[in-house]
Amino acid sequence: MKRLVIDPVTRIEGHAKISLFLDDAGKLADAKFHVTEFRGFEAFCVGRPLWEMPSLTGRTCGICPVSHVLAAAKAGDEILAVKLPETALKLRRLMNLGQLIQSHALSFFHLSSPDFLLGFDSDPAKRNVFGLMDVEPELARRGIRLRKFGQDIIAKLGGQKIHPAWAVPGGVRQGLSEEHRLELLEALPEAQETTFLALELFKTLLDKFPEEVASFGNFPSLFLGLVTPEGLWEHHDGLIRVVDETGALVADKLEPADYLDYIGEASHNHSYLKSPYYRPNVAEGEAITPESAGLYRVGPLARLNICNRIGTPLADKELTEFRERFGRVALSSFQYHYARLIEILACTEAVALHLQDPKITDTRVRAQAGINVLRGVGVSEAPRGTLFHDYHVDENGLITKVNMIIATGQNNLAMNRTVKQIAQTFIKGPDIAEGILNRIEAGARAFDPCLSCSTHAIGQMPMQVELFSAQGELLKRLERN
Amino acid sequence: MPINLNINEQNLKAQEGETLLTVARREGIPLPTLCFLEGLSVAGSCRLCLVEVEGSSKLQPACALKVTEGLSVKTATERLKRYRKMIVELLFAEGNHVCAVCVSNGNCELQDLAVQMGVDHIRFSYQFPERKVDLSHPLFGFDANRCVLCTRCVRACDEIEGAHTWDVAGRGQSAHIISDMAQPWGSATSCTSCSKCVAVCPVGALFGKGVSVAEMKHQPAVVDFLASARREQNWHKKEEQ
Amino acid sequence: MIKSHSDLEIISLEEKQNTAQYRHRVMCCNSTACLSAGAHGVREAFEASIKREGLEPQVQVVPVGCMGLCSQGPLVAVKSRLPNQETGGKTETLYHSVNPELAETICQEHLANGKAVEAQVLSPELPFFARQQRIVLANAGEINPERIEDYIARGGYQALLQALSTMTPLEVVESIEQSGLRGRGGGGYPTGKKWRMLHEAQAESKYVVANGDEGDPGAYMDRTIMEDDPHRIIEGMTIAAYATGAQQGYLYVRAEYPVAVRRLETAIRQAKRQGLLGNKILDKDFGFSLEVRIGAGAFVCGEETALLASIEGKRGQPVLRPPYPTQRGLWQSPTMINNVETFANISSIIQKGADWFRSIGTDSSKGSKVFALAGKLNHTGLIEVPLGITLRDIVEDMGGGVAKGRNLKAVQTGGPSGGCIPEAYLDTAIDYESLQHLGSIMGSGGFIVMDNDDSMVDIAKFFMEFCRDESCGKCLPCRAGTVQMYQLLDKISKSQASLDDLARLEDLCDMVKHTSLCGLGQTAPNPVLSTLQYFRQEYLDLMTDSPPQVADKAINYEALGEG
Amino acid sequence: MSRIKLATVWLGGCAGCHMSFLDLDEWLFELAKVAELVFSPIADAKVFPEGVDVALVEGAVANEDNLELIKKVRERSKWVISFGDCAVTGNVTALRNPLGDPTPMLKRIYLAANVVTEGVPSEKGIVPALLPRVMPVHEVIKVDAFLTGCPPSAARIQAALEPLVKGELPKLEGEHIRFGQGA
Repeated sequence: MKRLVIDPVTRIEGHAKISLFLDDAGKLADAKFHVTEFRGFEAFCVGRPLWEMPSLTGRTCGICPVSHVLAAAKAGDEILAVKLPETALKLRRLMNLGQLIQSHALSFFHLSSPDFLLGFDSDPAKRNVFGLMDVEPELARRGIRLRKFGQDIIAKLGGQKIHPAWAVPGGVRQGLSEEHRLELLEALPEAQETTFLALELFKTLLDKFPEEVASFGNFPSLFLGLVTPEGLWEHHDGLIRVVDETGALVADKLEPADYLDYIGEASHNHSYLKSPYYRPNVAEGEAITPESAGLYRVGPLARLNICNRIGTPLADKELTEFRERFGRVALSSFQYHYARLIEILACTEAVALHLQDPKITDTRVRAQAGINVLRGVGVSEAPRGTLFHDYHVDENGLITKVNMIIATGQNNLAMNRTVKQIAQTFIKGPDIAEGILNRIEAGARAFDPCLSCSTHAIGQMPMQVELFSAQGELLKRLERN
Repeated sequence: MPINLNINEQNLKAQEGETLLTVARREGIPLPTLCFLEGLSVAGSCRLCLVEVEGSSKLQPACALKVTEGLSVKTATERLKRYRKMIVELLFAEGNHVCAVCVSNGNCELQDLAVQMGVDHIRFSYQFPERKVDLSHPLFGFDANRCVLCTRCVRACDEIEGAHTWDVAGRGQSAHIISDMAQPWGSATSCTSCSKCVAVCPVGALFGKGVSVAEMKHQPAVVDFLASARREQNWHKKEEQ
Repeated sequence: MIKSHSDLEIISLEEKQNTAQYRHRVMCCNSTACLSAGAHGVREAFEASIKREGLEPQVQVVPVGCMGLCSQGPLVAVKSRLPNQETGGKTETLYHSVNPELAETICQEHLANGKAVEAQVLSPELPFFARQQRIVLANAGEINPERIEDYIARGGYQALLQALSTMTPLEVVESIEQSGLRGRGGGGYPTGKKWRMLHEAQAESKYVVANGDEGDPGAYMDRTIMEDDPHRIIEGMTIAAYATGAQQGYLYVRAEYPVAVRRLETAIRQAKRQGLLGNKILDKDFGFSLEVRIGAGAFVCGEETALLASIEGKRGQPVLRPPYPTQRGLWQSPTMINNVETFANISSIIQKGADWFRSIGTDSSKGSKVFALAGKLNHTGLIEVPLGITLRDIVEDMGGGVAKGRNLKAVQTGGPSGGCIPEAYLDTAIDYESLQHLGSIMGSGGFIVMDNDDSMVDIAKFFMEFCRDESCGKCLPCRAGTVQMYQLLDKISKSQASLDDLARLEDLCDMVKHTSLCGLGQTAPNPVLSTLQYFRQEYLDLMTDSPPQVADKAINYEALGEG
Repeated sequence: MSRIKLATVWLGGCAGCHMSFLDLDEWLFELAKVAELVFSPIADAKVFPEGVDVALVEGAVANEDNLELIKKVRERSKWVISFGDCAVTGNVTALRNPLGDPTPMLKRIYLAANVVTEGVPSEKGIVPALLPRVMPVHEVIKVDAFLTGCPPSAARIQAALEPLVKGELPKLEGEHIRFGQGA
């Protein structure tokens, strides 16, 4: 047995490695995805005041801090037992939309599009956003500006683009000014236009990558996420729904706060990233592997697969086309990219609705209260999937226990299975071209894994490839340049 | 009787009995301070306002130095700047000052001092002490991680409010602020919940309960107002007169 | 109640007669060093065998204070009424390393038959003894410190009587000024000047305070004086009170000195009973009361203002000066603080005169000083020497040279605030200025001799650790600076430091020295600075190009593998 | 005019500084004219190359991999810039330090009652062991300049990059050096 480690996995939001195990004939026997960072948030948050949690846990991740800020604030709302002022809730939703837009744009334009537009096999030295700026300056510029639109929503509400100290238990710290509302409205059409352009471009690319579509995590599984009580696409509130590969409801209207009843966590020796699984599908004491029936996927693809429809006209039109192409449930993780673009479109529509809402500039945005409940669970849809923050506090509001289940972690099993599937498809013998390794990484990239936050306990991921002997001895470390 | 003195080669007049700091502030001569607060007694413990006095080998704290006829001082020599910068760095190194997630981020005197001194990193090794947060008081919180031991809270509580809830326990690197006999603040029976300690804290150590990161704005001038109002028996705020 | 000279004389005579009944007076050292070497058992052995031999009517066994040569204890001195042939005509014989068996032998041969046990006798010619000039320790090892009569028999309280009956307060102050006595706590401030300030201060109440908070590691000069001759301090303080107009005094003693506390309290009780303290002292229109205050063992409480805070029941930490204690001290009243050794000089100066005192010492530093010899010497212990004696005289002559034939490297004086003086400067005559000039200080009298096996970096580290632990934490430079300096010294001593670290250490020394609030911080860098001045190469030899990081080694997971 | 070789490195941190770097938005086009990105989490080089002119290092040194990489970065770069508060002060990444040895924390997280577990992750050569104490970058290697902030704003990053691409070390001062903030 030989082992190949891709280290670091690049163009993903975190520190990771991928191991490929080859049998003596040089055929792929197994593949593993390792997350190599550990940060310890669940430990050092203990003893801190509840009110600092949004900003503190926001620092788990610089890519989607807003998701954590919002989940932490929601958990805080539960503990204060307050009802949010209507505008505060709307503003939080607006910020989350900004967050989805910027993060999805980053994933698509900055990180993944170099694979599609420059080619999986292109020069690795150029295969990045700077290379794209060189070859496709107009598209790159549009992508950058689309992300900026999302970041501007965040900054105009929270005062800064990254790590805004804005959402707090009980509401938000400041409202939206009329001036900022108008500025955002003005920028909206261009964002929508770019989204359409990207969607059209991606559809033309699909035919170019049949093998990738077929192998990038293309397997039946469960999908999990939030939907509205009516079953519509949701990104901030709502209830948990789980569907199977046919779209049939496995569970619906689950209370997010009861997540421990239906989500279990497994830890593996080879990764700091824990692997959540769907508990009802796993027997007591059963080992959790990427083949487990407990495997589920979250994130853009899952959100599109679980909802009845999105609820805004332009996005629903795209969703209809998406389902015409792939069926009621799209199984290939390659379509995460596609789903992401549809979600951006949905977000721009939702942003428009919020900005036109006469109540959006109301200044009553915070409810004050003391500690009323000793536990709170805050759940929100982060760009990469469903995010759980679970806090226990003492009577004074000091955190006594923290559990966080992070979007990317929930895709951990799926990512492991994906890299293995890609490797099985493309690796034909011991000579492995760089482009193949890149495809394997791209399989992880499709999930847009955000390891810095999924390793709240854990952290980041670039990729590395090492060759091991059958005895497990390291033969060589493959480095691609 | 006005007297003559010289600060940084500039001839000035002042009143007998004034401190150098008072004179310097009136004349717009910058002098960093941390433990000093108008309205409270002088502690002289932060050592940031030390100045060079002509004819003396010892540096003197401007907050306590009474001006005398012919006094000649320098307030911003290279040596003083070097010392002050080190003092600020040592303050950062001895506590757990994580500005990014502090309630006083952006409204913090320690942070301001770092900016003034040009501190862009700490050359000394961080101590990472294990310290606790006390949220037992219904209205306020105390995070010892951020305490710089300026003792403004101790003095405001003792001298202005008269409660003496706060004091210092332990010594050296273990010195720390305690309420009553090292009981949780919430069970300190001497505390009148007057909030003066919170008002005078230069950093994020004392804060209103329920404030989140970067929300805490202190009001240290309150003790000066109270002290002078009592002295002058005039309780109208100056701007309202 | 003692009211006059004749009252004192009567007590003195009675005491002398009492002693004269005996042929031999066996003086067993009862000080801490000898007690820890078994002195208690020695005394019991003497008492038992004297009883057995039936010598009780002829021999008196007395517990006495420190005789100095602590490295050879337990010490026992036998004083005989008449010089006798068998002991070579001597009236006094000093035995070293006495154990219960030897006590029995001494009893049988010397006490019963007048024949000294020569093998265990220390010669009084030994430079360790011969070169001493005992003023403050004059009674140590001679009297039973728990009996006021013993003190009076050796001229005690004569000076007080003399001052009260023949001198005005101002004359006393002037006499102290003329004597040239300087503060023995370490600072060397002219004592008379301080007395005059308090004398001149206008206030309803004034205080005198004796600082017995001896805190230097290894120092026990003050403890010895307090334990062995408590009345000498009380007499000195009472004279000071008379001279300055104070009505109340405090003896501030650290809690780690329970014997000193007990003896001082006993002595105060005795003095009160005899009318030597309280109202109408010696029947004069002068009153003075004295109390012992126990410090909780913080080094910083040796600092004047911190000591006063502690006496007031406050947290023992320094406050800004000015105002100085003589302007505003205890409870806002003028207060004068002298070290106990300083007070112990007073009665002799009054009795023998300022000129006598001035005749001892150097131009700038008069009188004698007690040093605690320690380290790599053949003879260690407590000595009192005239100022102006050279370091070499103390090391080579009195200390008997460096032990085990090794080479002397340096002498550390002044404790944690002092410095290391290399061999090359050994011929320096000791006074306040000359030691300061060499980068050290007199301090309270620590005197540690180091040989070539001693690491200067370790010495600096040891004292820095002490200062770090003893910093009160009030001012930032001392509180945080000592922590960082200690860590850097530790890194250097483990060969993990770079030249950058050394530069950082020197920067810190400079900053802490010049910015700290009180003497503790201001002098904390001294051991580092003086070792860097004379032994820089030793630091450089420990430098490394690529310092391993403190956290260079990852944690070991082996133990964590299994669920 | 030849372009400088620019690298960005990500150690123990949240990626916020890198995100802020991307918030340079269209100025990135200007940057691309004068700098070539030769190593970065957003590019595909797997090995830190030789001859780097400027390396921006985000994050604190928290584990064995970080330690190995930062030493390589120092050897192969002319200038190393601590990029953001985690690199400069340890910041949030170092919040675990006051808790002491991380072992109990690892056990609590990976051996928790409700976790199906293979033990604390520890596969040799794959999962880097944690260092007992998280360190700011300048405690491990020599650092040439410091860029504070959590994260430093795009404007602050630009203010540092402008001199760097001209071959000068930045001299940031005033509000540009405030810890914890990005202004």
